Amino acid sequence: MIDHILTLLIFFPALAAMLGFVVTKDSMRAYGIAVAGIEFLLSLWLWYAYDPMVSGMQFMESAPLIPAFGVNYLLGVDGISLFIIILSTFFTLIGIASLTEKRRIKDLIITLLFLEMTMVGVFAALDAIVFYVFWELSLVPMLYIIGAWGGPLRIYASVKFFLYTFTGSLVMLVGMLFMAYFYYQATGQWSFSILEWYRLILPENFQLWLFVAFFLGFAIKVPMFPFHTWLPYAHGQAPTIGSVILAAILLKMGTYAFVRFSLPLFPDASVYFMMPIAIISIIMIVYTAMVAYAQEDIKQVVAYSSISHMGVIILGTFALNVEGVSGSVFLMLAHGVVSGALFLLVGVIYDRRHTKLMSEFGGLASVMPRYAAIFGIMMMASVGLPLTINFVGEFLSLLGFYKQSHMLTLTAGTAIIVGAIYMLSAYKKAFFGNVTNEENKNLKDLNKTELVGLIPLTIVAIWLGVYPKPVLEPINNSVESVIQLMHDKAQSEEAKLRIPDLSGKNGTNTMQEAN
Amino acid sequence: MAITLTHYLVLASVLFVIGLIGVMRRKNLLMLFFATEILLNATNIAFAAISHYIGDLSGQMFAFFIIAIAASEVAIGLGLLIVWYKRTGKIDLDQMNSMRG
Amino acid sequence: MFEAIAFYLFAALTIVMFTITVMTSQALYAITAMAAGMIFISAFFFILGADFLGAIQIIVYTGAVMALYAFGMMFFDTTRNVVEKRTNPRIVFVLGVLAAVMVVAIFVAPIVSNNIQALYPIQENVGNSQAVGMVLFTKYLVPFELAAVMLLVAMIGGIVLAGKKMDKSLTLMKEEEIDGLDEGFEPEAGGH
Amino acid sequence: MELYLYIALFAPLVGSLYSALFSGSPKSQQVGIVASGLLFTSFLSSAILLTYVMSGHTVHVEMMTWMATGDLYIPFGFVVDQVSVVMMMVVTIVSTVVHVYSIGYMDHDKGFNRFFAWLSAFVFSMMVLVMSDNFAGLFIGWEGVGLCSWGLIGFWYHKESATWAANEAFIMNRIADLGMLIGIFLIYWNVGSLQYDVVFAEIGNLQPVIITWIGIFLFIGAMGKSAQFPLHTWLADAMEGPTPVSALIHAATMVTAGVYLVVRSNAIYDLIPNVGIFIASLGAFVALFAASMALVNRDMKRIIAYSTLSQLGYMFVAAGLGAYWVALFHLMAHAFFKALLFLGAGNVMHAMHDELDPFKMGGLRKVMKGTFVMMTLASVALAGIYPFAGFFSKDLILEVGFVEHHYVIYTVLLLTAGLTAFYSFRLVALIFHGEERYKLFGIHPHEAYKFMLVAMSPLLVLAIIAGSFKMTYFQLVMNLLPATQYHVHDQTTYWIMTIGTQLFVIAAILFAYKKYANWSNVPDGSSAMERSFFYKLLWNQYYIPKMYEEIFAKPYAELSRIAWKQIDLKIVDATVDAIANGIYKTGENTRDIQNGNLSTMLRWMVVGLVVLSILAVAFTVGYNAVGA
Repeated sequence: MIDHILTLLIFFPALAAMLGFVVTKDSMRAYGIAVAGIEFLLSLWLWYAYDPMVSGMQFMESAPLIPAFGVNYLLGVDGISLFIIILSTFFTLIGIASLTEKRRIKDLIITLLFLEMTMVGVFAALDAIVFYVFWELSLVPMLYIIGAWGGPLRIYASVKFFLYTFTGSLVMLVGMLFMAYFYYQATGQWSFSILEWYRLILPENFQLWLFVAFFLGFAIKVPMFPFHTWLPYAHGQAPTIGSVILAAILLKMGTYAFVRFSLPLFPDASVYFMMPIAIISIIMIVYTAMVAYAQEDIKQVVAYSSISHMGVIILGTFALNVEGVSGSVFLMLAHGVVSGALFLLVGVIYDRRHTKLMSEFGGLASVMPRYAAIFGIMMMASVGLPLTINFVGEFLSLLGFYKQSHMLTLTAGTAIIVGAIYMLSAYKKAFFGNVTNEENKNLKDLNKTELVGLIPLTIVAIWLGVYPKPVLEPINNSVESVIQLMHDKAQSEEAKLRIPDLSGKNGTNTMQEAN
Repeated sequence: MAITLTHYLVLASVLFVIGLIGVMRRKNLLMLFFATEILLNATNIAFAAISHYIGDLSGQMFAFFIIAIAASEVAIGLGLLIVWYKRTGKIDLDQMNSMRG
Repeated sequence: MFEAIAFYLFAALTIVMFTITVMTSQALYAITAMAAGMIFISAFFFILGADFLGAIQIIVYTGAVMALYAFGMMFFDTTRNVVEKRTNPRIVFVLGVLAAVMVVAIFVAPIVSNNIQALYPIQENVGNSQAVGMVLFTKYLVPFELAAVMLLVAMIGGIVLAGKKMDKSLTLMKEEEIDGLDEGFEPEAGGH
Repeated sequence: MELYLYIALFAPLVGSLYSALFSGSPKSQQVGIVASGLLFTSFLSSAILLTYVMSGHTVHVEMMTWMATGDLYIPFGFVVDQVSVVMMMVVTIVSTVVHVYSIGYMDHDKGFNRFFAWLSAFVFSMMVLVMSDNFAGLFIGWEGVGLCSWGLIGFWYHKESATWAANEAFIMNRIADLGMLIGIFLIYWNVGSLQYDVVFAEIGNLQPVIITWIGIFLFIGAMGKSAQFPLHTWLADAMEGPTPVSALIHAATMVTAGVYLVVRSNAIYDLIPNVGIFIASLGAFVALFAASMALVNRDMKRIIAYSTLSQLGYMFVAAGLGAYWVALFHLMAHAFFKALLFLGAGNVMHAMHDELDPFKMGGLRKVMKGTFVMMTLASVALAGIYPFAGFFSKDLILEVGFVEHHYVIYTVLLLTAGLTAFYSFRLVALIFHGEERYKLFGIHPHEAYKFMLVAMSPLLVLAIIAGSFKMTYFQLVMNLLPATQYHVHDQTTYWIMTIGTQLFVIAAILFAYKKYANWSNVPDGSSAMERSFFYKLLWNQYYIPKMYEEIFAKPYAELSRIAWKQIDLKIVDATVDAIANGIYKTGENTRDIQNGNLSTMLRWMVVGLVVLSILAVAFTVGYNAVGA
């Protein structure tokens, strides 16, 4: 079973979802929780069986799909993808367990399980075509969730979401086909295996073009400035569960793909584009933080804060050293946990009042103390206080990029200031002061269903902030091999200089050995 | 002066143009069918000529299959045409606009 | 010399015949001209040494296809002049010529650059029919069989389509009655 | 000894978590008692560690790994050495007192349990800050105290001013924290480690310019926490929090963290005397600047806050001039008497039903004898009268300035000492002497609970006798800090200086008494002095808060609004929508092609054919041209 655990992880939810059609409506929730729970346990088992000392791919599975063109059903996880997979299963479980949606719950849970399949598939795929298929498939359930359970502008939002991301990924597909063609030219064989592609050393001008093609697809997904405007709409219209999954997992596909594709495939191009991308990230960080500050709707604050944090992740990724990339991978998890929790929290208040405008609230701290406490913890995590999960990632990302550019890091570091500004002022508006609105006087504090979702997230947010080692160590090992690979492949002088050489370090395996 | 491949190709394209003009000009469906036959025949000539001048039988093979396709097309097309005519009493192209998008 | 004379003669004839086909407003003229044109085309095949193809051309086109058209025409009112609305004949002509030039260019280019190799060279010692048969039943066996099946299907399809309710004149019936005859019979075909 | 270290460190955390458990439930006295008891345990452990350290040992433990990636390795490591143990003693003593005091002070507050959760959490963060053996650990504590300060300033969250002040404090500290973070990055990339011992051992090998930058950035961090100009405005506003909080956080411990950082990094600052001079100058400036604002203020707590700011300036002067042990000594002495002063002010506030204007008080010594004595003695200590604690620490700083030949700094500090004495006794005189103006407002003051006064007494004792520890203390810290003795070599000069300073200060006190002891009315802004330019300038805190509001806060809000409404919605989003609309419109317009007329379609088909073949030809020609 361990040999096919990834296949199991991917297709178990899909299978269960199909069986879900015959489950009665009343028992659907229990069924959903059970399936997601089993899936989560399976992913935990994956972690248990994972050897943190090995930096390469593990649990590899391979089966030919289109042998003539080298398309294989190739799966595997390393330290970078392992935890995002666990995060996906974790959030599906949390999402279903704390589901408060009443309308068509059966369809919703089935959709969520399908979504889970695509998410795990994206992060486990090692073949570009398989990756692409899951990448695109993930759009469908999300689109359905926004379109069917969303707010009044849901059609506009979902069409926007779809067109944006789809356009981006088409360009990415073209990039992939070209990549495969170059591989064919170089070796005389077709292959879409990412691991095979890793071995290819492309001329620098090819790298630049391909990098841009891939970049577009990933950047829209992240979303990077100026392709970010779909996100606020999607979040604004999506139901709580949709926002949670979108923010926690789907956005991570873009940043994950940067680490998986862009860096190791195009080391020279990565160095070449490092500064422009860093500047875009800084614009993301500062600009969206300002936009977040101006928002009147608390959900939009969280949505824009997501974009701001994604900027830090991108910055860390393009630090191109172990500290920065590990930090950014860790920050992906951290941001998933924190923003997911924040969206859940916003959903709680929306369920009660059916409005998300901060001006409608005020003084919630005295009416809903438990809610205020958990919101406060998550807010502080989002602000990046030490000993919360976000700090580890942000600290490492910025630390890593400081090696590359002092001034840019100083500018990007304003993230910790502007982040505090919008978060604290939002918190102040919603939670502090006197209860002015009559309707808020009798709001109920968090109930059991909501706590089931929020307490594990709170625990994780603090646990990984205090003791990130079990997660950081496997990430670190895999990232080291990626960086070493990049250094070995780099051709230009500048790239050799910017990407550190780790070969002298003890216990570092290069990717070739690991495979 | 020997007849070269180019002569044949020019002839084929002249015929092809005649066919095309027919396709564009004709509104009567039956006449349209005639025009398509001309198009197919023009290509057949080109195939046979190329086959001859290059010394490869593949061209003729293609011509065979084209003839086979032409025959099937006529059979099905005429059948449809008759049904259509029986229902509407007309075979004028301009009146067939149920596919308006 | 003989070949050249034959070529130009038949070329002129074919062009004239086909032009009549395209231009005339009499359906009967058109079909007659086309049948003639088909026969003249077979002449080119004979000149080119593709005897078998020439024979097939005469048998299939002039024999079968034309006969089919002739039978088909019996259903329509062929004595009347075909009245057609003309729109922008110049565009039609320009497009036609352009297409022709391009087709020629595409065909000629690889031949001029001489980089085509014969996959199935014509063997000198065997007759054309024999050679065709050898290639047709070896390399092109599967397409050949497929073509056979296709013809069969087309034949059955033609019979079914044209032969359906031959005893009833659909033109005299109302729309609902027609629909009542057979639910599967293209309910949308009338165009509402 | 490790056990004691862990007890000292984690007892406050346990107290905090225990209190947090009850934070949702109504007030229960035991929460306060348990939290205070745990704090006392922490104090005892610290005392045991102190005796251990005094016998010449240090304790260094590494609890577990925190972050490790690449070459970066950051453990949770704690060190109890001569410097940190002093800080631990200060923190635990003051916080134990404040905890016990708070049981009385917060008696009627609904958030009693929540208060202790925050307060103990603060102590824990502070302990992490002082005990950490690396810069990252320091940063944890640094941010932790910032968080607790936020929670405690905004403790009465229904008050708009309180939550505003809390956010202001947090955000201003964040600005400084960025500087500190950059400093940490610089250290890491140049030294390769964040452990104090490694960094201080290697720092000498770096280029001077890098050391300078490290020093500057770390000091920016210190400026925020210690509210140095220009990041000082938050401290006065932070007085919105409950008074015990002001005593513990905004007088005794957190605000001195900046000084602690500079003292701790003495190995760095020793190498960059220029930055040191800058620190000292800024300190002297802030000392005078803050004291001047305290002169006219009519808010009891703000006056004490400005006095704190002023004293922090003194500490930075000492630290900047390389007299680290003097800075630390003043930090310690100041913690005792300033906490005492704040707690006394808390008593007064309680008595006066949260009235803060000393002009509305007067004559309180009759009803609040204990508080009167304590506040007076604390003020004497603050003014630096022999033999109170302030004399030993503050006059030492003056001597340092003199000995190091920074006469400008010396003069400024001397002047500030006079101002300090004046405003301190202005406050005392207005509150405790003169007519009982409070009667006009119908207030019936009463003395605080006995146990609160008892709780304050250790601070009183320490405020009086702390000076006598000077030599013991010096012996202790000279193991770690540069052991320079600052003596004016000429005996005559020394005596003239000391006695002169004393006389100057006493004169200032007497002047304050003369002017304010018999004050009879409540000023309403009509007197000539109140209308003078300088009074207005000082009253409005040099218009700095207003300036910040106008220069930073408002434009930022406006810019944010523009960024959202104009740029994000009108430019970025609209561009995308325009593209989408363009495509949609094209589709609408070309819909006619699909008019269902087969003839037209055929024509289009031919057009397509032509276009395709043109493309084919063009590409072939192009390809051949390139190929050839």
